[in-house]
Amino acid sequence: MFDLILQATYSGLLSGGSYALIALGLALVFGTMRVINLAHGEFVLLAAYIAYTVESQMDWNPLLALPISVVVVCITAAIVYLLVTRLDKNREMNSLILTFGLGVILTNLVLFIWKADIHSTSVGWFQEAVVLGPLYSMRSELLFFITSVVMVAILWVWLDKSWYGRAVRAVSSNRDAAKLMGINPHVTELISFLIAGILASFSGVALYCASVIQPALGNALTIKAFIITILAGIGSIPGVLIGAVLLGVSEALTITLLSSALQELTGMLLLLFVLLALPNGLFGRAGRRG
Amino acid sequence: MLKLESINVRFGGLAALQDVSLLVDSEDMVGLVGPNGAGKTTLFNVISGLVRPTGGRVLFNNIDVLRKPLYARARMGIGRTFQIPQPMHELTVRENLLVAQRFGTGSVNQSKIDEILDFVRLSDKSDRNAATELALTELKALEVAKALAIQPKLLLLDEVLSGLETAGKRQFMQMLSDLHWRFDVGILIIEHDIETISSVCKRVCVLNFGKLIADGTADAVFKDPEVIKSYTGESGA
Amino acid sequence: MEFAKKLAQTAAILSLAAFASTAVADEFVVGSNLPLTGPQARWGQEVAEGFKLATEAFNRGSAKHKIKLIVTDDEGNPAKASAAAEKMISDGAVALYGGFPTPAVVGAANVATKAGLVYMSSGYGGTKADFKNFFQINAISGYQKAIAGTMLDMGAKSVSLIHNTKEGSAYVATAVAKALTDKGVKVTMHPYDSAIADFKPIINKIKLQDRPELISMVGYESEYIGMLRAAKVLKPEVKAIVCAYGVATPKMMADFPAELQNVYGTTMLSYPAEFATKDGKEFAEAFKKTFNKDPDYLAQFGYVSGQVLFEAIARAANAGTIAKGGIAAEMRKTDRETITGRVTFDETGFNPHFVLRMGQIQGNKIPLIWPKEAATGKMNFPGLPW
Amino acid sequence: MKIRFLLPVLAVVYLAIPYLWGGNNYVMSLLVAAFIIAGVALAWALLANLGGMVSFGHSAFFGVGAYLSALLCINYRLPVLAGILMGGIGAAVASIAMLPALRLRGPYFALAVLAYANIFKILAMEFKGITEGAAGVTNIPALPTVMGFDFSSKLGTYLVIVTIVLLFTGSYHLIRVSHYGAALKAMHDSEDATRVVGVNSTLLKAMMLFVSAFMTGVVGAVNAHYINFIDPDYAFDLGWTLLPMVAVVFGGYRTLMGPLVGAVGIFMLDQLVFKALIGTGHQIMLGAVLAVMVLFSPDGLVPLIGDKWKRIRRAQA
Repeated sequence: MFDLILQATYSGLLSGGSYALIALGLALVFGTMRVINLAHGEFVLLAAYIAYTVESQMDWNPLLALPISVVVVCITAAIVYLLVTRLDKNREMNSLILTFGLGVILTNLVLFIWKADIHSTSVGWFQEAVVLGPLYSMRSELLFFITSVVMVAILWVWLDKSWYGRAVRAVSSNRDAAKLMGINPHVTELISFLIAGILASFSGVALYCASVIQPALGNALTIKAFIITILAGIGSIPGVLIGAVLLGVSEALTITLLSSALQELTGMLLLLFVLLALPNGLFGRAGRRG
Repeated sequence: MLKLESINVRFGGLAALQDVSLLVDSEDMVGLVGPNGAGKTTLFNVISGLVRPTGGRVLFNNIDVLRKPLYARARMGIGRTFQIPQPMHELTVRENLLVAQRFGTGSVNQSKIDEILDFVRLSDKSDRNAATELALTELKALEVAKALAIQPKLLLLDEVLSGLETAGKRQFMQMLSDLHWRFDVGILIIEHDIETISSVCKRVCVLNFGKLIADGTADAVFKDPEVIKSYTGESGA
Repeated sequence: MEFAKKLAQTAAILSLAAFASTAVADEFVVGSNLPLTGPQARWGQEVAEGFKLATEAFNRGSAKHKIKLIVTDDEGNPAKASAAAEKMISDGAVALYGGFPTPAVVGAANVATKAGLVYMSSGYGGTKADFKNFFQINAISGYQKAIAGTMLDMGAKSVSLIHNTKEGSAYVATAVAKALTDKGVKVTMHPYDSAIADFKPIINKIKLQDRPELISMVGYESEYIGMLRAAKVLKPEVKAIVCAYGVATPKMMADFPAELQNVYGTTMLSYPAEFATKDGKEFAEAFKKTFNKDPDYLAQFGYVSGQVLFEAIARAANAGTIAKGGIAAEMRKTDRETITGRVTFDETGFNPHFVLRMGQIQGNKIPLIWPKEAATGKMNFPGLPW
Repeated sequence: MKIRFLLPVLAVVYLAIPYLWGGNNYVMSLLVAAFIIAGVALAWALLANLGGMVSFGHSAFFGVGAYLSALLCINYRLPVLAGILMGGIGAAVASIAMLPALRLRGPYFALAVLAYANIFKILAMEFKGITEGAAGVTNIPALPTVMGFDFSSKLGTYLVIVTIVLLFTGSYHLIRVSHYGAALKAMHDSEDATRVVGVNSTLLKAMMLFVSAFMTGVVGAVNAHYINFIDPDYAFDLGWTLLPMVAVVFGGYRTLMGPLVGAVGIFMLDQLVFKALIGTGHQIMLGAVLAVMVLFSPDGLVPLIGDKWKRIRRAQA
């Protein structure tokens, strides 16, 4: 039993890491603009399909797809940003509807271009086992996890120390005051969208290397990222990692201790608990959501 | 009618109100003065239910209302206005009063509404959109009218005169002095301007840094050295 | 007198009906509602290809009767399937054929039943259908027979069964579990929701707690890959991995050669297709020529369903009974060998002879290894992907 | 709803459409499907417009209504119409579980309700003893034949669902013009101001949630008796939330007729035009419609047409 719990915790930790990388971009945009980008999962999916194309068409290692997917996804992110800023009325709600619609368009574009078949990398190296004592994982999962932790750290330090980071935080806490301080909120918001695009590219390529992709996946990714953002609370970058790991571990433990059919239920109950009992998420800045 | 017993409110480390006790009777018209940030509006928020105090009791007609939500206190007869007028959006002036009357008293009485509209001189504006089509004086009048529509026993008026030019102010002051007897309501009024307050209220309370430093007739209060100090201190700052 | 009058009237009506049926005898409309878009699109398109091929084959082979095929996309949605069925019936369809998933089949079959038409399907996931003229050449029981049969022949005493909680998979898994338990095999079930991301906790539970001889998987393509990769990392000490539909296909084998080595999966065909019968060879060639790819088992279902249905229509047309429910009667009389095996229909409309075969991915081939009489290769047992 | 609008609508819906297409089962079945979505769209818009809450979880009410009515009619031989009513009541009761979420706003509320919908679906899957689990409920009794008229026919079902949707529209209208409607309208942008005059905003919001859940449950139940089959995936499909949302955005959620016009319009466009144009992936057009509407006419199509109409009238006068 102990072995089981140990492995489940480890697996949960690793999948939590992958959730975190997927959620990070969504959380950043939400923190900056209070806009939930429901097309974020499609950004990730797009990067994953670019990795597939690079591998299958050019016979390159899928990791080499990163520069291309960064360019493509960032352009897409910039377009989404420009459309979102066109909304003048009731932006919080209308941006949900707009980005949902854009997500539907992207999903169907992926379906047009790449068809409905499932894909995953054929580079066997990624699927080789890494055994650490009693703990088992795939190389790709560890890679995914480490990338995620590094990204969280970089973003955290960057937001904390850099001038842009300060501007982002200023805009997110008080847009008008930031303007008075000479910050152009449009630039900082665009930058956070572009960073979300870069993060989505990393997670997309990692996703392609670690698991199986299909066009319908985008939606599921967005919802997962959305849940983690809420668990973390607005504006908490390390909270994203911790919230994601919490979700991953509790899912894995549910499978081990209860039934595998109940994993989804655990995630949803966790979300409801945080929403209803912890008004600022696990680590969020104070700020009323109710 | 209203009895505050050692009210304390803290926002984080800041003590917004300290041990404030106060009695207001149904025949009273009490002025509440004090420099900016003294805690006047916070006190109103405590009475009407927008802020829950960290300590103390609020009794209204001998009932402890601290656990009662905003709307329930309104139904008991505590009406209030906001310093920055908050009309109910998307409704006309008349609808604003209708909603207040219907939910504040439980029934609708059109002639009463006409009477209030007439009193605050909004009769000819009754079909205007309250949020977008009124001037500031009219918005302030609507604030008072809304509060009257719930048939209050106690009326909390938060700087209804501020921001008005002289003519509007004079007209409003006339209205305020009539309010008391026309609607048979106890009044607690926040006002910045000492002259105004002493011309309308016989009794004045002074708040400074969250503490009630004086409570008495207007003449006596404004001769109190501590009060004078608090005001000059403010102007010197 | 009265009797003679009645007789004359009946004769007149009969001759009219016969005239009517000969007048349209050259062409019969058959409608097909399938999910050509939406989440079930891949299955719908495969089946549609097989059905189309059967139409062409029939029209080539029959001088007297022709089939005109209308295919409508129902997106797998019952309300749209119902509308599609109405549309095709109003366009003169004499019988309908359709789709996935079960709710969409029910939506269209209800309409057909009300109109008194035959409804044929390849995707009804239940064990018994409650429509009067419902027919299906494949049945859940076929999967159960192949999966449970293979595992029993392997002599397994304990099995861990991982399955998706969705309707079709849950049905198959429950049936397999029952068949195995009846023979004294210890079965542990591990249902999972489609939202699952990592199968390692499940596989590890199997490895450390169940310690079975065999693992069986019933789910969808991407999930099989996830399960197999997790198993490859944890390496539970089992002898074989036996899967249901969607694994033993040429496409999956080409895309995931490393993951699927030695894995078993239900199928109808070996790969490269080795058809023993003339029928089968014709089908495989024609399919390759028309669609430029190898047929999979869903295409076969579509093809055989078409064959059986069109022949019944032709027989009913010859007998002049199309307007009087003759197609259903002829369908019930069906008894023929097809490329999916013998087809007859029992009173519930399912084919009691339907059995899937079990294939095993060996190198770049998928020989059939179960049942013995259909086997085209030797079983690698014990055999695992790692 | 003013009489001069009501009469033509009634005439079209009850006379013109049955007269023109009553015998055409294809058109009727498309209309039934469209009005089912319209019913949910109306309930969704009521919650969004009056309650100020955007829900991602209406599939929960749809599914509960469908399951409750189906199971009551099968296991307890309840008449279908009573079952449908119970389906609505059941959905309203189920919405009690969501009351804690009323404290949340905007995306937080939307996500919380989505979580509830997922939980309901998993429960339907797991409580096999009651719901038959993944296998689904078969043989759900059809709408009855009353005085010789078969309401399970396409025309019959059309009349039933249209009547229900119009009754709901009427109730929505009555709520909207009542004092409750005024208070709810005021709450959106000035909640404190509304509460200090005695409005119990939480209670009002809860009532709107009940009403919306009831309506959605009734429509879900009608659909179950129309299709005669439900399983958790179908009855709790997220599509039962998303498609009505698209319809509402398309038609406009501030107006009474917006959800109806939007649902019927978008469904027919999708089925008859988009599908014919692109086939695979025609949902892309739905996404595009959503994006374009939100960007260029966030209040939807009905107000847009209304404005145009007024301008033309003014120009003529």
